[in-house]
Amino acid sequence: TTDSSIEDPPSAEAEPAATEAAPAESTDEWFDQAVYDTQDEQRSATFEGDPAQPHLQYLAGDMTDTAAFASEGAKKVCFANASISNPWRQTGWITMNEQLKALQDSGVVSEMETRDAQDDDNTQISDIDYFISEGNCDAFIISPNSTAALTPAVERACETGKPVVVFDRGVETDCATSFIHPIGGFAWGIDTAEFLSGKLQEGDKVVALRILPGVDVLEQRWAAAERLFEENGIEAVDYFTGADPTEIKKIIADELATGDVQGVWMDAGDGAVAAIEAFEDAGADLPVMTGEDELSFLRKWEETGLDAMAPVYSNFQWRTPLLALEKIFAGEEVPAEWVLPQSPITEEDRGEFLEANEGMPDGHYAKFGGEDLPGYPTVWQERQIP
Amino acid sequence: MSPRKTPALTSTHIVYAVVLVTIAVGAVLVGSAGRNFFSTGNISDILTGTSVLGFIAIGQTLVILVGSLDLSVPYVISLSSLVAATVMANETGNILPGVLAALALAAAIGLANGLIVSGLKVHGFIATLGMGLIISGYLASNYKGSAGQTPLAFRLIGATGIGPVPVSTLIMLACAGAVLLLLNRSRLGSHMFAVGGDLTVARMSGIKTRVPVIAAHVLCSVLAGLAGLLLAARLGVGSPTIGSQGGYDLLSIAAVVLGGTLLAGGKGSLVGTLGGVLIFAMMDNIMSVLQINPFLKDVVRGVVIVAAVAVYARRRTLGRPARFSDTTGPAGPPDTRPERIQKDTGVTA
Amino acid sequence: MSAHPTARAESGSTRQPLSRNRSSRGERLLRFLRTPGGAVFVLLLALLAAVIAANPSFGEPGSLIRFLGRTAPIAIAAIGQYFVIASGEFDLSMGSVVTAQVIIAGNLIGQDESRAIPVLLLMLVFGAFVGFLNGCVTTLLGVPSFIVTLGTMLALLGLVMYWTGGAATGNPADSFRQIGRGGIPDVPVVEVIPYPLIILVVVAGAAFWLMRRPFGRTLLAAGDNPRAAALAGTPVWWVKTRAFMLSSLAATAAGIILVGYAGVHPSVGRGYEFTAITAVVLGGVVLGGGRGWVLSAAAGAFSLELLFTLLNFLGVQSTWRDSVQGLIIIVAVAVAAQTWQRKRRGAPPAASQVPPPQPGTAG
Amino acid sequence: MDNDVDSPAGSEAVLRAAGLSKSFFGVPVLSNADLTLFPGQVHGLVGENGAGKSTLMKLLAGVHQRDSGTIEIAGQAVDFSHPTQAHAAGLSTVFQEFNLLPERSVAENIFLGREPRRGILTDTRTMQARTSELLAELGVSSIRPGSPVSSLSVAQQQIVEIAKAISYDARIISMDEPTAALAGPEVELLYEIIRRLTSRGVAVLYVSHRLKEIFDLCDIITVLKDGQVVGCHPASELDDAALVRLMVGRPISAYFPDIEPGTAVGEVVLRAEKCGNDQLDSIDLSLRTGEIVGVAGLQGSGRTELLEALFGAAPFTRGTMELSGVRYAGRSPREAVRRGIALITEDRKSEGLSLNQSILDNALSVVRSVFPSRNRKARAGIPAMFSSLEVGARDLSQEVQYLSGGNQQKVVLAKWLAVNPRVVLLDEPTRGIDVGAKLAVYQLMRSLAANGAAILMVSSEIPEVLGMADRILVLRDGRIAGTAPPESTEEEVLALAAGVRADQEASQ
Ligand SMILES: Nc1ncnc2c1ncn2[C@@H]1O[C@H](COP(=O)(O)OP(=O)(O)OP(=O)(O)O)[C@@H](O)[C@H]1O
Ligand SMILES: Nc1ncnc2c1ncn2[C@@H]1O[C@H](COP(=O)(O)OP(=O)(O)OP(=O)(O)O)[C@@H](O)[C@H]1O
Ligand SMILES: [Mg+2]
Ligand SMILES: [Mg+2]
Repeated sequence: TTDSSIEDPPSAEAEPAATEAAPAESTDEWFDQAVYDTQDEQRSATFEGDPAQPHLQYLAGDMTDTAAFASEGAKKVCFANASISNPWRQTGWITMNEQLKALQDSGVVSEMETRDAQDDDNTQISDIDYFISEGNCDAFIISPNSTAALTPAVERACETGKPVVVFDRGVETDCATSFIHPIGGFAWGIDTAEFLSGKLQEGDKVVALRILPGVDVLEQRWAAAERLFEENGIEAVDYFTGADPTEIKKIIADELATGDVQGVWMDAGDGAVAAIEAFEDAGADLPVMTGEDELSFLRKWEETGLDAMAPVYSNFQWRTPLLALEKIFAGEEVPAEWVLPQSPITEEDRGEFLEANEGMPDGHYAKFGGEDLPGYPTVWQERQIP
Repeated sequence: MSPRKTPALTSTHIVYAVVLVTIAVGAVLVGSAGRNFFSTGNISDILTGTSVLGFIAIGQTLVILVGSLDLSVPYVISLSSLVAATVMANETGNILPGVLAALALAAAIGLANGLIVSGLKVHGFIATLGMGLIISGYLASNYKGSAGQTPLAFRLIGATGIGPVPVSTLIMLACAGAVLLLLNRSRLGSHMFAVGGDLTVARMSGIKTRVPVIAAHVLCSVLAGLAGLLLAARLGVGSPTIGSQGGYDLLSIAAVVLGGTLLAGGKGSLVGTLGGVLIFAMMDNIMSVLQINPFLKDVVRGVVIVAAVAVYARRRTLGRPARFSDTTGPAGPPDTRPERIQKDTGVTA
Repeated sequence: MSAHPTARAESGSTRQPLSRNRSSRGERLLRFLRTPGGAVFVLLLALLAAVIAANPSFGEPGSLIRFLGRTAPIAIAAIGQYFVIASGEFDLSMGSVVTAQVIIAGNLIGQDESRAIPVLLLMLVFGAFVGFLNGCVTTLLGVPSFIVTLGTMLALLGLVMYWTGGAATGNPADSFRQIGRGGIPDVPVVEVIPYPLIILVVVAGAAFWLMRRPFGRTLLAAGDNPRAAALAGTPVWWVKTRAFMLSSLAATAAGIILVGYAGVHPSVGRGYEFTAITAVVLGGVVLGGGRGWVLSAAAGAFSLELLFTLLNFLGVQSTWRDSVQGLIIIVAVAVAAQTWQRKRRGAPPAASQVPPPQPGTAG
Repeated sequence: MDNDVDSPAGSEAVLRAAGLSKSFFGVPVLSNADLTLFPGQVHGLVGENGAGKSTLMKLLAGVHQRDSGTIEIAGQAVDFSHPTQAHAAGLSTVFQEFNLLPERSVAENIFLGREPRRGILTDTRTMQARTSELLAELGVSSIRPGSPVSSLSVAQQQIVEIAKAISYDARIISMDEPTAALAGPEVELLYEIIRRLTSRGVAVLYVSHRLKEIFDLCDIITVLKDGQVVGCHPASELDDAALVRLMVGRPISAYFPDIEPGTAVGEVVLRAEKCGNDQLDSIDLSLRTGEIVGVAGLQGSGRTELLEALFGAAPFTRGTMELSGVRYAGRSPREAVRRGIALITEDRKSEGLSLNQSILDNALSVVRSVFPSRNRKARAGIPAMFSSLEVGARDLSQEVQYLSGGNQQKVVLAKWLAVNPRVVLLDEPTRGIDVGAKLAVYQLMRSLAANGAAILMVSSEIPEVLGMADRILVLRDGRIAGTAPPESTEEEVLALAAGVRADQEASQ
């Protein structure tokens, strides 16, 4: 037997990706002016929907007609998850499960079967194939482990004719009923780099702490930021840290041993505290800094009175896929590309978020958006992972 | 001749006994989750799981037999997938060049590993750890994310099956067959056992001791290259992290040891290795069906690896057949005595 | 002992009887520096010189002492790993033990300073227990330690992640973190003496002492030939198990320092086992057991860290650092291996073992 | 050199080595040695431990490269850098250490490196057939070509080694202590094989510490001493005493030293009653202070097992033991050592020594692991002990792997002397060591006995047992077949061991 879907010629969308992804020496490889411009605009765009429910907000655009999916009864959802291997995903996963409970109570979803690929593309492809052949799924939710590699598998899921919702990272096909994601990496890069450039002088030095190379979401953040630093005459050196605070601390210590550092930029908030502590330990002036909405950072920020901002890769997006399926099975149209708001936490609203998240562990994300869900706050406080 | 030839229970037998137990347990557990362990989709899921790890474990068996290790496989896999996908660039006509380029590069890496291990006398652990780091740096510097594209005809390999059996598994089994023949019926194979068993003896017997070591490393890398090709077929693109994502280095070593091969080299069985791979694949399948918490999956893996190896690791302390037993009277003088007694090094309490 | 009987071989043997107890001190030092275990100190000095050349401010006492402080955890881990490697085994669970301890500290101590001491004790007990488990399964069940500790590595990390849901509640109380972060202030010349450095010196001293004790010598003998050691009355299982316990305790010490130095995060400690093994091997300790000097392992750790620092200072593109590290490890170990070889083969490296040209029967 | 051997009538020397020298680490091990081998002759090579016999053989075989000198084979100068080149030139060697892979079959071992092939695959059938032929030619039928070497007895393994050497169709075969692991009947078999070889015109170079064999077999004898040839004579011109004088450079008055004055056989130290395990049965024995008890038996009769059982290394599962009247369980070597028992193992390299450790560390290994509190005191006594044992080594920090066999054995003895044992179990204590070292071991046993230790000694050399023991236990198939007094003849002991006079137990 041959999987029918694979016989189709690769979809047209895949073509540009192939050429675009060819190995290139330029550091600008991840930079895409058009996407950059779009995201730049989206930062200040107005979102449809209730700002009190940011996880349901979206930008006006193409909508998918879902009348064909409208049907009665509780549905079985199959979720192919990339992993829960970092605090951001863990927080989201907890939120998603609480959302699931809510929808089970309201009779929308009967059950959600989840396969966790433990960060492996190959496993996730198998997971999706397993769902297709054995899962009796009424709908698919896919959080792809990587963009290009999961494209064929997502296409196979689409071919079952069941609704497919993709979130977080995208894939190179628009066959999904809805693709849910916050504005994106370029917006993150612009927010952060503009903040730092505004606070720093020309010629100042920024240390960029990046987790690992080759992940598109992260690379786009840096691609935008690097470009802006260059434009503003800020000297930026970047390092890969593997999100290991020990590594971060050593890097900063070595940097401080070589000269002054005025700013710290991070492509994700893991280990932000270690970076700040490295300055404290060296007795150096605290830098201007961008981290993420992880509570550890917000707390340290408040404590030290640092000049900082916390960009956000909206964690509440983990609620949206299930809610999207609720709409889909109700026959309501959903955005084909569901762009969620992504607004950084600034000095002004930091206190507010710290207050709202009191008692949460350090690895929790301030904009997790689950305050109205049943298990709040215990489930997140105790970090109960199903 | 021998009056009571005890049918020797080899470690391979035990591995397959464990396989059977796993199947039984799997059938029950999967059944209790309302699924069928023996359905086409499930079998295909398991077998797909065996193919990538299978390729690597076959190669790893060779390397371990000659007394080395290969920790660079994940990076060879990634590199091979990238080279194949970029050379193919979605052109059917480029499939062959892509495959050859990937395998040639893998072979070259294996050659380098082999030369470092056998020529410079660097322990395989360190040599391949270092080589893995070198390649990983190259990958990180030159490939930002996935690259290239494999053409449809090539992707069919990753998606086609005969009944529940994926083509990739068949290719893996064919490779296993070839390697089995190599090990048991060729000079090179005997020499691999010899070099892993006792380097001095091998040298004294006129074996060019570097050749089997280098050959094992080259074959291991080429098999890792094949795994990379298979992944490129399944993914449709090359990926710089696909090898390390799977954690194939340690997992393949575990599968080899689980299959009864001596980590120190010189003794082992490829058939056993395949059993080890199958056990891992079934375990993953069962745990996924049961939706076990991913963190606990690792706990189960860890415990199973140790427990399974413990089962027959204890067996090796068996001595020769008893002349006298505690219950029965004197027996006739035995005329066979397998194995020089290898007592526990630990002293029993 | 005094009454032990001796053979009285008749009269003037022409063989020179062994009278000398030891060679002279200088002779021994020279011989030592030519072994891999000695050469690592030469490598260490060379790297230090290179780093200072690349960045003279690194050579200031204040910077140097901070460097020593921050390298302490990996050096301690290397010392722990040394015991296991010298006994002929591997400990791959080290990284997971570090992570587990870091998270235990974060979750159990929290902001409550009064819990620091009890939790510290608990961590030590837990570390010893993990080592005990590794050791017992390895020695009593006969499972290769590579596999045992691989299993522990997976299982331990999985359990801790499961328990904490992946992230600790938060950093432990500051007073506890001082162990890894603080130091004795206002010291002349060097400004501070970091506590981690003090811990390292104590650990290294203890390890050095231990290796000269009967335990240490027995450990090496058991690593070399466990069967002979067992027949000499050595409780091999217990000797090796203690090595595993020392390793896990060293990982615990490293964890305690790291939770202070870096704070709680599930990636603290990741890859520590490989770094530690690399450091030990760089220190000239032979994988497979029975050879090597414990302080060389620590020197190996410092060399490795200096190398990373050098790469930072030289501005090597960060993606290439892995490659350089890999290359250096291979080269260093190759050079060491050649030295052992030459030593074993005797005298000058003239007679290399050439593969046989045209053996008659092999075709 | 007094190389006064004439070539046998009409034959040319097949191997002629002149002025061979070799040093390790600047220490000369062999200097200016000459050796000439003639077809059809057995050439004995004797000398004390460390005299350089093995080194000389390895130079000829191309394992080590000589520092100077020339080697000619059949008139042609040769320069081997590898044993295979020697094989090709018709010289094969049975080395002192086993050169077999335990996990591989007999046939695979014999044809290792030159497996017959059909196409690209190994021709297993031919290989096995040729192995069978080879073994049949040697008159051995008990070894199957397909069985793994690890399943063979030590003696059988030695035969496989010899078969392998012969399989090269060599014109010259050198054998380094081939009988070290062999007992009576197997030695006979080897004699047979060697005679068959020489009758075909093969030249044999033969190393052994058993002088009887040298005189039984050899035509010419070369004596090495401290790396130099001190004599090369036709065997007919020499006798035991003359040979020993040449080797040792001093006369040996009595081969087996007399019992030391003041030695008194006292009360029972170790008693075993109705003991047994899966290899032994109905073991009743008692050892008294000051007594030397010999254990004789055929290969595989369970002598090693007996010592290991008494020592707790392979414990008894039945019966009771007492040590000085107190119950002794014998569950582990550690318990045995604690209670004052020592075991000098049969195989010093794999069971007696940590080869990478120094002499000092090996010598102190028992003290350190069992009596750590006595470490300091024991350490202080070591230099004196080593000089009285006459260990030839650079210094105490030298690794034992670089010592010759006899010196290694002395290190093994030293590590037990350091704890002053009450019961000393010795398994083949003189295997593969030279006369001088043997004498040292014998004297050591005597003085141990004089100091009140009880000694149980296993040996395959019956004269040695007869010469040393106060009484002799003879083992057969895991049971004590009887006790022989020291006045017994070799034949009487052998008969008991082989069960000739006893009714044959039928084997099913
Ligand atoms: N590879 C080596 N490296 C260093 N020294 C060696 C080596 N091989 C042998 N020697 C030394 O050379 C000397 C001669 O050793 P050799 O093995 O030739 O003696 P032998 O006459 O065979 O003794 P034995 O009867 O004990 O076997 C010994 O002192 C030994 O320590
Ligand atoms: N019946 C047998 N057949 C084959 N091998 C045997 C037999 N009995 C013993 N062996 C082997 O011979 C060696 C010595 O065996 P064991 O300890 O029983 O005999 P032993 O009387 O001590 O002989 P020795 O000490 O002379 O080798 C061991 O390797 C053992 O496996
Ligand atoms: Mg010798
Ligand atoms: Mg014996």
